[in-house]
Amino acid sequence: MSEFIQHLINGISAGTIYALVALGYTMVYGVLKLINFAHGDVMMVGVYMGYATAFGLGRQAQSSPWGVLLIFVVAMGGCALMGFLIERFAYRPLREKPRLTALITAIGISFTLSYGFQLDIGFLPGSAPRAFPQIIQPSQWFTLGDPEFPDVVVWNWQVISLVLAVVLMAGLQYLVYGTRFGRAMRAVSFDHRVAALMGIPTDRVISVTFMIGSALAAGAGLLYAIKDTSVSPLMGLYVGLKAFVAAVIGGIGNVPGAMVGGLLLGLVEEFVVGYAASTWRDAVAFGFLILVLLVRPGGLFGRVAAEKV
Amino acid sequence: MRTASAVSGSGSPSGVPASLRGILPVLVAVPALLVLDWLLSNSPFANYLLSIMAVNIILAVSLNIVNGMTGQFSIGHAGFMAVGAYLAGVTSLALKDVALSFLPVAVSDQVFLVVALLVGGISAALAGFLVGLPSLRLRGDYLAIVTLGFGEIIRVAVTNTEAFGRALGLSGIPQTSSVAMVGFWVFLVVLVARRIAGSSHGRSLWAIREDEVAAEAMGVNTTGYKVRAFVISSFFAGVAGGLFAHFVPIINPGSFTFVKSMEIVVMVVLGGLGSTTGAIVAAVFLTLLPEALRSAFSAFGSESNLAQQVDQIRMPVYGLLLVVLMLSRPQGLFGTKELWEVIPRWIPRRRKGM
Amino acid sequence: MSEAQVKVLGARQEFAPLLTVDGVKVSYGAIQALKGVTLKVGKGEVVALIGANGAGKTSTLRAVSGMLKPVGGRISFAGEDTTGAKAHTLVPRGMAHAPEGRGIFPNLTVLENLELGAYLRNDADGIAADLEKSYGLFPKLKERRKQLAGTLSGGEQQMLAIARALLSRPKLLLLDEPSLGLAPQVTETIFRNLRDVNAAGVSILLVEQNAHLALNFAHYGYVLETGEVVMAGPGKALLESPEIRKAYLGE
Amino acid sequence: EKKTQPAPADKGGQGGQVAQPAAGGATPAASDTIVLGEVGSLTGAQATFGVSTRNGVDLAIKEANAAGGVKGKKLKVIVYDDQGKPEEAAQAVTRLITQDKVVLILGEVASSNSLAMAEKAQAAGVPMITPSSTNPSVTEKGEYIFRVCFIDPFQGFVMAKFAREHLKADRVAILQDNKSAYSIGLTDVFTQKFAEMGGKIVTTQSYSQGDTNFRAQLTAIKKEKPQAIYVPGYYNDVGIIARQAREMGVTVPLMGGDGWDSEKLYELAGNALDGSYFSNHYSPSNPDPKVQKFISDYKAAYGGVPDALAALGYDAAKVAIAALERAQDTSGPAVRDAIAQTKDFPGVAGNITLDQNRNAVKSAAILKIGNGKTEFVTTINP
Amino acid sequence: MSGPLLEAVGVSIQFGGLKALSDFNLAIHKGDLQGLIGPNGAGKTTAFNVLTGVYQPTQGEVRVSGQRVNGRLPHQINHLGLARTFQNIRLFRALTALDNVKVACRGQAALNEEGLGAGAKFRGAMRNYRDWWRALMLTPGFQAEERELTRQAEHLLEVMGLAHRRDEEARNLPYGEQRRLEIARALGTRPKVLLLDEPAAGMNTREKADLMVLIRKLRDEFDLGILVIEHDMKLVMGICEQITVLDHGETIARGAPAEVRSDRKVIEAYLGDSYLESHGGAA
Ligand SMILES: Nc1ncnc2c1ncn2[C@@H]1O[C@H](COP(=O)(O)OP(=O)(O)OP(=O)(O)O)[C@@H](O)[C@H]1O
Ligand SMILES: Nc1ncnc2c1ncn2[C@@H]1O[C@H](COP(=O)(O)OP(=O)(O)OP(=O)(O)O)[C@@H](O)[C@H]1O
Ligand SMILES: CC(C)C[C@H](N)C(=O)O
Ligand SMILES: [Mg+2]
Ligand SMILES: [Mg+2]
Repeated sequence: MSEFIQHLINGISAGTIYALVALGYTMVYGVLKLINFAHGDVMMVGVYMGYATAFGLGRQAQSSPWGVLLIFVVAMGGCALMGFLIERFAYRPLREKPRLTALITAIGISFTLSYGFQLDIGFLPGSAPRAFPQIIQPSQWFTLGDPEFPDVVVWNWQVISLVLAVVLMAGLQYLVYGTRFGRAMRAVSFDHRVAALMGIPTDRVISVTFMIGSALAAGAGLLYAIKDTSVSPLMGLYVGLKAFVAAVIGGIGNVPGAMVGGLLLGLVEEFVVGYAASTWRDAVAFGFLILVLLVRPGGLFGRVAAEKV
Repeated sequence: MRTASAVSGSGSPSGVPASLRGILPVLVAVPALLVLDWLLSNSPFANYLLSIMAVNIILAVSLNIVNGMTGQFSIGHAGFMAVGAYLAGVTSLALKDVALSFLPVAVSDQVFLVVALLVGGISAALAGFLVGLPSLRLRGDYLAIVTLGFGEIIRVAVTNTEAFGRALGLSGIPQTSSVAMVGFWVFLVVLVARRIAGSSHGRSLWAIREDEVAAEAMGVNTTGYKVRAFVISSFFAGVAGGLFAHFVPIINPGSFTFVKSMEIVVMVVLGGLGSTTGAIVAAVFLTLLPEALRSAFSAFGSESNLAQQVDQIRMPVYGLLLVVLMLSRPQGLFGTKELWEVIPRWIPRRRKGM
Repeated sequence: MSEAQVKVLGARQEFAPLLTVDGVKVSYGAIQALKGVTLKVGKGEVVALIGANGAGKTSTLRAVSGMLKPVGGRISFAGEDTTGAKAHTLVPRGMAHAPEGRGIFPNLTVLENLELGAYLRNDADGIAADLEKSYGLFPKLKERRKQLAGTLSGGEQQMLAIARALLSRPKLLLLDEPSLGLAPQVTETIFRNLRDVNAAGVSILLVEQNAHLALNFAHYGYVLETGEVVMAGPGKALLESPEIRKAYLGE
Repeated sequence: EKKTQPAPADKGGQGGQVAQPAAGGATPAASDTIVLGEVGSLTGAQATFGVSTRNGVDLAIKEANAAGGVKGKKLKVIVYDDQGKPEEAAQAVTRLITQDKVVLILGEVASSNSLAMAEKAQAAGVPMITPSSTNPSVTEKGEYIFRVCFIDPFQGFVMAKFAREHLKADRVAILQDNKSAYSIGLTDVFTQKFAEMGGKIVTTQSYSQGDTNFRAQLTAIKKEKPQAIYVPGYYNDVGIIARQAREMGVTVPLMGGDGWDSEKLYELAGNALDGSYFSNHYSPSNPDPKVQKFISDYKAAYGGVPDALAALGYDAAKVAIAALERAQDTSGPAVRDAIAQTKDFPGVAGNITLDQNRNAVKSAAILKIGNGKTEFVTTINP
Repeated sequence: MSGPLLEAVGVSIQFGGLKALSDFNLAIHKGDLQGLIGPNGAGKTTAFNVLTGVYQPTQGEVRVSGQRVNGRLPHQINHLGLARTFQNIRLFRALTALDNVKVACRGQAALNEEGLGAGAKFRGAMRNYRDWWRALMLTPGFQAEERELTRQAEHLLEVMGLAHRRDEEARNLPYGEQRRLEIARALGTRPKVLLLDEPAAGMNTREKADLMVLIRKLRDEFDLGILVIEHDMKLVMGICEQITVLDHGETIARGAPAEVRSDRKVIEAYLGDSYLESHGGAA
């Protein structure tokens, strides 16, 4: 039983991260209909920014509340800027072009970042993974069984991540559906030319969306690095893919969908490993995705665009 | 998109009798390939590079049938390639010690190679059918992610199969592929792609790409055509995988990841969606690019420590080049057109019939 | 340049200037859609733009509303030079454009579409009042305000597009074939309502295939042919011109 | 019908003849330099392996050149990246042989890639030495293929024996990297040997390299209450595994193989690995002056303590240089014969004697981790 | 005269709570020229969609050439002889005008073997494989057939006055020509019944007049039954022999133009009171 509970906790904790990364994915997709393949890599760069900041702060300062805040601000701000630049120079010129072309530049950016960060020239970190500092001092938030060697542990950062994810999701949901800016985002996503006729500054809306998405990626990446204690140039590739799957399961473009998709994916993976065959984890994860899509072609929460003939 | 009417265009301007037009390319290509093979027999590196390039061309041209012509966005092509590679590989390993006594060893080897390739191709086609069928309910990016998922599932399945050597992969597959053989399959896939394009089948695929509802209303069996596009495309991906297995000394699951699938998609888009020649040119270009960067960078020499790292730089540079290329030619090299429509004077019109 | 070739029929009623389009050229790649269009719309004036398919009517509206960047010529609106200005910067200055193809947001509800029309406005009460007004103009929309706009019938979508444009409280309303696909009764209603809109001081630049309807409705009309204005004059005068009757009214 | 297959030796002989003009047919530059080739994964998931090896090789070559080169000629190494993919490795090695006309090839680390290279090198009759590929099948490709490390069956046996005899463990769990042939190979050997010695494998769990979340596997392992966990993976994964294991209250020692060896392991794991063991080719704490000199030279040139891959890269290059010194000329067969004669060669990762299967017969060191350092525990001989 | 080519019996369809079409009945015979009118949102396009298999009726039955087609796919229904155009033009935008029509054209062999039975299905499948093979081998027969298709398509372009646009991409055609190209494309499928959804939308008065002539000509030349949706009363009243009026999915009137025009319900729901005054005289 305790084992089951532990798996449940693990699954939620892993799913939280998928969900957080998926939120940014879904948001950018929602507005641009662009599978931003570089999203995971932007996240990776954000984590390195946080890493460098923590390094600069030193052991003491990095785990003080202000230190943590600074790390998050630097990483998220840096990524927002990077997201802005990527959108401005790699995606915007292609906005009127077939959607696939922007996908290719996204892949190009993804390659550039993930391979570029493997170099050990100048400030680049090199291919070896690095231990990410414990900026949130781990403490047991909840235990079950023998307090010395507990059967089940819930750590403080797991709780923090989950709360943060839920808050962010709610915030995003409100942003998209409850604010004027959100309405503008949705209008831009359907037709940015007509949106401009409503007085919506489309370029700015898209830039801001990208910046929010990238900042979210950085934040998610930091929580991810705290959770799994390391950072490496290829981390974006794997997490990005999983987050994308999570977003699609939930219905891509849909904010609560990303959250639910992330959690589901985390749980499915956890339980496959725990109770079935760990070697089949990725296959089952994708199988689950396919199953969901066959039953609901627009994802769990998505609706297939109404097409009137 | 003038290509469809090109073949069927009125009459036969080339002066080749109608009865010969079907077979003529084969009559030209086969001897040409044999000569090429003979010319290159002493340069293994050129052989290897050409083979890799050819496999990429087959992959790009075949993916183009689904992505470019039919407008269905598939990004799991490496999975079908894997199916072909492994099944062809296993077949060849099983037939390794057998020979057809009435044939010279070299010829008998080639016969078995073709058998293995067909096994690989047909298995991949079957996989394509299985993927295509349920996926057809899905549109656009949802279809894409499902194909990607199927690709990954195939990879995991291979990784977990003892008979496929698990993570180590299969080695010892007879290296019987040759420039002539890969060249022949390149020729075949191009021929098939072009002839589909020149027939009512090609037009039906394009119609689906342009507007599925209208295509259906105009009597196009969209489901059927989409499945067929998938099947044909995966067949050739399987053959490409089979060929791959017969000149790369070892195949393992690491060669068939979604990154490989993405590379193929990049070739197709860079060449121009729907353009067969575009896919070819892009495949050639993107295969040679890393090698060219390598040559360029090794010109720095290898004395300093920095120069030693130079080979690492080519991958980020490759990524940046993709961005630059796409920004400068967003519609792909040739758009949806073919080489001879873009550069009309290069190639006389009659080549269109191919 | 084209000025010289324009055949003008009759004198124009005086209005204070609002929009001036002067020798505007527009290209789509190699295709030159407008070869130098010159026209004016006054404050409170209704101007109709008629012409055959592909004459460049839509392109003219797009250039005016900032959806397209002209490659030549000048446009000024409400006293400012707006040549090449971005579309969203023109809306606060009083421009509203109900584009060809309607441009409704299919996955938003009817209400959300309407609210987007008032995107730049902050007066909640005023918006609410205007919403009611639009529902008054188009009762169908009220019935369906919770429905996704993409599933509306063609005519309903057209009503939505016009109502949405009006919600920004424009000085100048650009309408691209508002009667397209509408039942005769609805067309009639719409034009009656547009009359009211105009009476409230909104200028209208109207593109219509139904020349009869448009010229009857407009104070002044321009005839566009292959990217150039070839004829101009008061609506009634154009209606009576034998050339127009032959070319556009099929008589 | 059975095909009369050419005997492997016969095949190699042909290859040798083909290769001769390549190796001997000196390009102008070749008159005063001898060109060697190296292939490694400088990018991709296993980039650190390639980078370490390259540094080790580089160091050896620099030393040799400083000492006057080989037979008065300077040595030069051309290094190509294979991104960790076998087809790229095959392509790179083909390029080295036919374009760059190298006389000898060093690499790869990962056995899958070495296998791909070995096939090409063998066919062309160009000798190849892999520093650290431990899968037995690599050198089985033919008589041009050598290695300067031990093989997996030995390494797996060593750890099984250690677990049984030294740790007195009856119940061991395994956490293997399903994407790595190396990891699977060790798992298989360990499983078999450990059972033969009377132990019980309580569960075998898998992950894929590059994963960073191992909590599911660890929860499943924890349930079985093993006395030790065998984790034959690469250091970058192991470091994280160790941390998460401790975090989840799994306190038993972990055991691993040479894939653990990297300075980065201790950085990643913190002190989570204290009290864990792994088998390795060498121990940096070995007081042998030759080893200590290597370590300090390496530190000076590249920073950081060299790991086993750097040491083996260094050794492989040294063996190659010595063989080139001995060989009559730089033709494939001559160099091959010279390499084959390697006997009691004093490498930093142990003395190297190549057996008739072209494998190094070496003992394995068992190292214990404590406080971010390794401590030599014992040597287990073949 | 034989039975109707197209028949709807008691057809209803519902979207969520909205009854878009209820108890809809219709019969089109060879040579018929009928109109379908009604206010916006009355369900006219929906009726087309149900007839052509885009939507499945929740009740009732649709028959094409005497065969029940409920549950059939649009392309199967099309093969039975029913073709349509779309209210929002749906051409294959990147294809040339000629290719647009050629997509719809099928060889004689294909036409001969159509039906819904298992046998026909099997024969169809076999023919399809043979077709692929012939295309891949570029057999003389295939080449001849392609030439024949081209000729057919060219002929249709000519009939629709689009011959000069043969090699133009559809998206570059002016609106009115796009509408006509849609008709040409529909004719390519060799229909027995043609459904036109607002063919005159976006045309000016003169073009509409030309279109009226054209529609009549098509009916006669191709022996078609035609059903037109149109809001232009001049056109509908001018060419249709029978008109069905829908409102809120219900059929509120049916009859000759003169009857429908003076039907109180139709005037209330659709034409508007002023219609009689302004248009009454004209028609
Ligand atoms: N996006 C475009 N790309 C290329 N050419 C275009 C585009 N839009 C319009 N054109 C061309 O520009 C010319 C003018 O088109 P425009 O749409 O302005 O005409 P219009 O008068 O509005 O015609 P219609 O009555 O058909 O709406 C036409 O020849 C048309 O083919
Ligand atoms: N797919 C759908 N989902 C929901 N409602 C739909 C759908 N298709 C049509 N409707 C509704 O059914 C009603 C009838 O629509 P339809 O398009 O048939 O009208 P119409 O008679 O063609 O009108 P118009 O003359 O304006 O084109 C409309 O109210 C429309 O909103
Ligand atoms: C880095 C090493 C652990 C590599 C391993 N010996 C192999 O053969 O793959
Ligand atoms: Mg227009
Ligand atoms: Mg309609």
